[in-house]
Amino acid sequence: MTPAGRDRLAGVLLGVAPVAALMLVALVVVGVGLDGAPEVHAAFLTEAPTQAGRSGGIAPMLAATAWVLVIGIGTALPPGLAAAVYLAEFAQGGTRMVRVALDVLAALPSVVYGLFGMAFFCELLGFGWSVLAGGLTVAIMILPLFVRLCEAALVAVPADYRAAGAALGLPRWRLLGRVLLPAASPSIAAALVLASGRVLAESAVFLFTAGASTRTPHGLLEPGRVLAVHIYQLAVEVPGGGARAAATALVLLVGIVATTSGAALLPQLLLRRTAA
Amino acid sequence: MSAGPSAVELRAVSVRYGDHVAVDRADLVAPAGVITALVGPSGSGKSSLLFAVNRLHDLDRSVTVTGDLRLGALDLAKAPGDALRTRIGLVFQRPAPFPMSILENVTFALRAHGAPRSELPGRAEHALRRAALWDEVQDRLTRPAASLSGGQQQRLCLARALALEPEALLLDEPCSALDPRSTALIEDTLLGLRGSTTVLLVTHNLAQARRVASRCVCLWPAPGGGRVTDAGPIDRVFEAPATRELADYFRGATG
Amino acid sequence: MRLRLGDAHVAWALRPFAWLAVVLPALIVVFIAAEAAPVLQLEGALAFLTDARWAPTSGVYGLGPMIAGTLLSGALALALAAPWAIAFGLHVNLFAPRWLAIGGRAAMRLLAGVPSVVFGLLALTRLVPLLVARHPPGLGVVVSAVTLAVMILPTAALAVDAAVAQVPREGPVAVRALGLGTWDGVRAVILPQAAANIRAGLLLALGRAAGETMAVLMVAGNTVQYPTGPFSSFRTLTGNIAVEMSYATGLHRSALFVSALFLLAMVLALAVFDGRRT
Amino acid sequence: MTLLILLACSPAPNATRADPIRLTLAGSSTVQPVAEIAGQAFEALHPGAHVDVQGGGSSVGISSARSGLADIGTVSRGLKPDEADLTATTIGLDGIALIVHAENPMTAISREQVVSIYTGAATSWSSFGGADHAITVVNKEAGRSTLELFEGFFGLKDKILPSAVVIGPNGQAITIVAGNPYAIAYVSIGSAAVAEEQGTPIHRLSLDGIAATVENVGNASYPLMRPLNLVTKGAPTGLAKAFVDFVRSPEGQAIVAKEDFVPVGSALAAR
Repeated sequence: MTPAGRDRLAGVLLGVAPVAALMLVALVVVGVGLDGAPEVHAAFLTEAPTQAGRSGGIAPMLAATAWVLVIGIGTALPPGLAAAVYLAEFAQGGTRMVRVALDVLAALPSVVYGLFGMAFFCELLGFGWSVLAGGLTVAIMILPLFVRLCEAALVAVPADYRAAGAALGLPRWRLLGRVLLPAASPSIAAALVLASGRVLAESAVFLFTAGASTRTPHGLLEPGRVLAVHIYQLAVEVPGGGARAAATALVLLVGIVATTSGAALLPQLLLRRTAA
Repeated sequence: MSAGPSAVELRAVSVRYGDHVAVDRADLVAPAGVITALVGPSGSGKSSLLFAVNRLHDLDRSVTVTGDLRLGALDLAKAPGDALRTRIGLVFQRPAPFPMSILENVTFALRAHGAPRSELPGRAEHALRRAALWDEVQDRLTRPAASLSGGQQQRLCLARALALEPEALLLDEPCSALDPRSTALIEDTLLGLRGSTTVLLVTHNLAQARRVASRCVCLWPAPGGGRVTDAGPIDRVFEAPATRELADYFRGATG
Repeated sequence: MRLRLGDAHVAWALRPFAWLAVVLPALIVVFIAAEAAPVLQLEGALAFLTDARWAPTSGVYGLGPMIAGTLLSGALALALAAPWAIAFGLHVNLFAPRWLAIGGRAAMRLLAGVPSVVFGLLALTRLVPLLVARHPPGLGVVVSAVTLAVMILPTAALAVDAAVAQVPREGPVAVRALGLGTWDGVRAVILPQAAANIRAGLLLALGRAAGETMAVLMVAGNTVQYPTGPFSSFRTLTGNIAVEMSYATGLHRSALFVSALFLLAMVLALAVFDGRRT
Repeated sequence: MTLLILLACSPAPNATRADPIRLTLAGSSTVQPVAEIAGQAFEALHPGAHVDVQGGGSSVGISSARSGLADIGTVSRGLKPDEADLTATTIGLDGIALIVHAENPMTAISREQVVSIYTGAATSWSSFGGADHAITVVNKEAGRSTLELFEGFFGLKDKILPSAVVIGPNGQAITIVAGNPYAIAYVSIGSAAVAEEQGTPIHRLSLDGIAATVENVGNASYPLMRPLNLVTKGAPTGLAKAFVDFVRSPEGQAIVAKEDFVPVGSALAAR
């Protein structure tokens, strides 16, 4: 088997994976689209739901989802990246214990985060059911995932850069903005995509924290029902809600593509990556 | 930045990776403004000793360095790591340009150490000229450093180090991966530094050592760690080495 | 004069964030322990392993079957998702034509955001009916593992993709320079160099599998029994929490938090074991 | 966290706008649709009032009513002995019906047959005149009021076969039965009625000869039902009382009936 032969074989065998991913998306879109597509029209995106969601639109849900996404990513990103930089570049020892803690916490069921959020943010801090409580709780939930992936990204940056920087008498932090973070930005982008995807996919957390009220949240302390919770309510709790659940899911799919693609580009824009 | 070149003096310096001893109580003197070659077969601890001088081992906690290290009057063990590395430059065996443009590679460290923005273009041009790279890059300074050839990248790294006008410059087999023309250009640069910068050059290329260096220190591998077996003016060391192994080593290389 | 900020100052400023990233989620473990305390004081942790059945409203708290269920479904899901994720990461970076690389990544990003209730429903309404005739009740281990694998695939695939993307090109290029192929470069350079990141991604994906609630809940059947065959209905620790939490009160509710503690202990053991190997 | 600090120093947002009087309900997912629709109707009558309905299940209804996080808790069961500190107002009744797949020939079931199926004594539909195929028994998870009512009525406490499939929400139980010709489950009559109207391939079994319909629950001939309660700490007052009264008013009870639950008035009178 010549090298080129091995490459052709590998190309075909490995190629099954991305093609299968595309087919999987097609399955999901068709599965959801069959029931949902007829329900989606302009008013569906601008009106509030009536009859417990069986009619009317999902405007309040779009707003609630936007709120928790901005609050969630907004509050998780800065401390998450800072923690990852500390662990990868400055920590003296004991990082393995932190890494283990993060892995364990990334595996907690989301319903447990939901109950914690309700007890801590809604009751203890008095935010009540609100998009703020939802956003902060999901921020805590995605923090371990985000820190873990960003740290792994930084650790994988070639050591030559750090040695070259040190040889020029530069402290490590000088290299962050222009050398280390840009070099790690593909993995940081992936971490951001997964974190924002997780926020959009989450229902259990928000059921207990952001609430399920079908009114558009105008302030941080107002409750709101995110798209995933709306899909859950319609699909599982509200008799006859199946078609509207599918329609909402279809709208969410479009929202996911937009959000995650945006999230993927964010690191490049922020870090002004010069030529590798 | 610095008054003038200072001598690098090591007394009984040992380098240990955990329990493995790389260098065993080595003495080395690199007189101010002079080019000293550090030669010896691989595994004699040449690079380990070189990296002890500018304390690059600080990056790796499993390495311990003992003994007395001085740059002129400065005790290298006590000086703050970053500050001393602005006074001792280092060029690696494998070129490692930053993922930035050619110009930024040179000015990044200068800017970070507080050089006023206005001075940067001038000092960058001066450094690039000293590294014999200016003519080849002056019209594409904003192109990424990665677009340069291997030899050009190494000269860029040399320019980057010289830009800080260090008192001493350490080079770890800088030309082992380069073409003869780039090697010749780097050797001319080093010769140009005589009188202004103390140079300590680790090299396998004994002919290069004869061409460039005026003093030579020989390290020889031993079970207890690399030891200095000879040191002195390069001609005396090459013609009448202190040990038979060195004689065979020199004859093998130049015979 | 530019502020002479040394690394020590920056480290001092960043350290609190590292602790924040651990202390905040750790607050949750305290919360779980506090909620689990009442029944633990009454019954003791061992009862949760020795009790035969799970009848929390009548004081019987056997978690054994669920622990087995969690391990089995997690392992099966990872066994399905890991090769798929690694093949994806390698292909989109090294072999795929431009359209497939972009399309594949966009697909994974989309799948990363799909709520588990959507996957659960699609499996329940499309996949289960196909199996019902030959393997009643159609629910159970196989369907859950497949649904779970699809749920954790994006986490693993995007992490592997990023890990492969970050391996410096010199290595593979050097292998090609020896007249060898891309695949040889993968074996010789890329996999070894990307291994740490790939393992981190797979471990996170496994964590996601253990933590997944909604989707598995709908297709596992949730019977409290040791899974015997590929189509036997079973329940995971997470499913146990999700399926009963909304209506549990008193000791029953705190017993559900004990399941969360057991889940944590299992993942901790896995993370520590994996940690030692790196 | 930066956001948290920002928030701490900004005045509470809702103090500035024309302050809506806010009524929060939380609890049972079965009651949630009715509560939402009633809430929107109530807001039409009381401009300036905001009714927010949260979910989370009956136990969240109880705990949030007690903690004050919610003004009214919603539960789909009577109060338990240890919940005597709360006051429950019944707004409707919900019958529990046994359902099977549309193709299942069985249309009626006796109390003994239910017991034999759910204890695992009978394992094949052949013993009920159907095909010789294993019965897939669908049960509800521990803690659900429907399960407690079901176990209590048929005397099945701790006797239901352990291999039964367990699924909580009615919607999912219906989906399982619709996809499995050999399954049997028990769900709220309301949700079964709506599903059948929409063509879902299931049908309800009459119990001991009494059809499982909303009417029969209303006239108390159908035995298996549970109350839908609004729970408050002490007797409801102010806006909460206004809302409870509204739901028990004819307009409120019409909403309850439209969701295929049984209005309170008729059953209690007949009982």
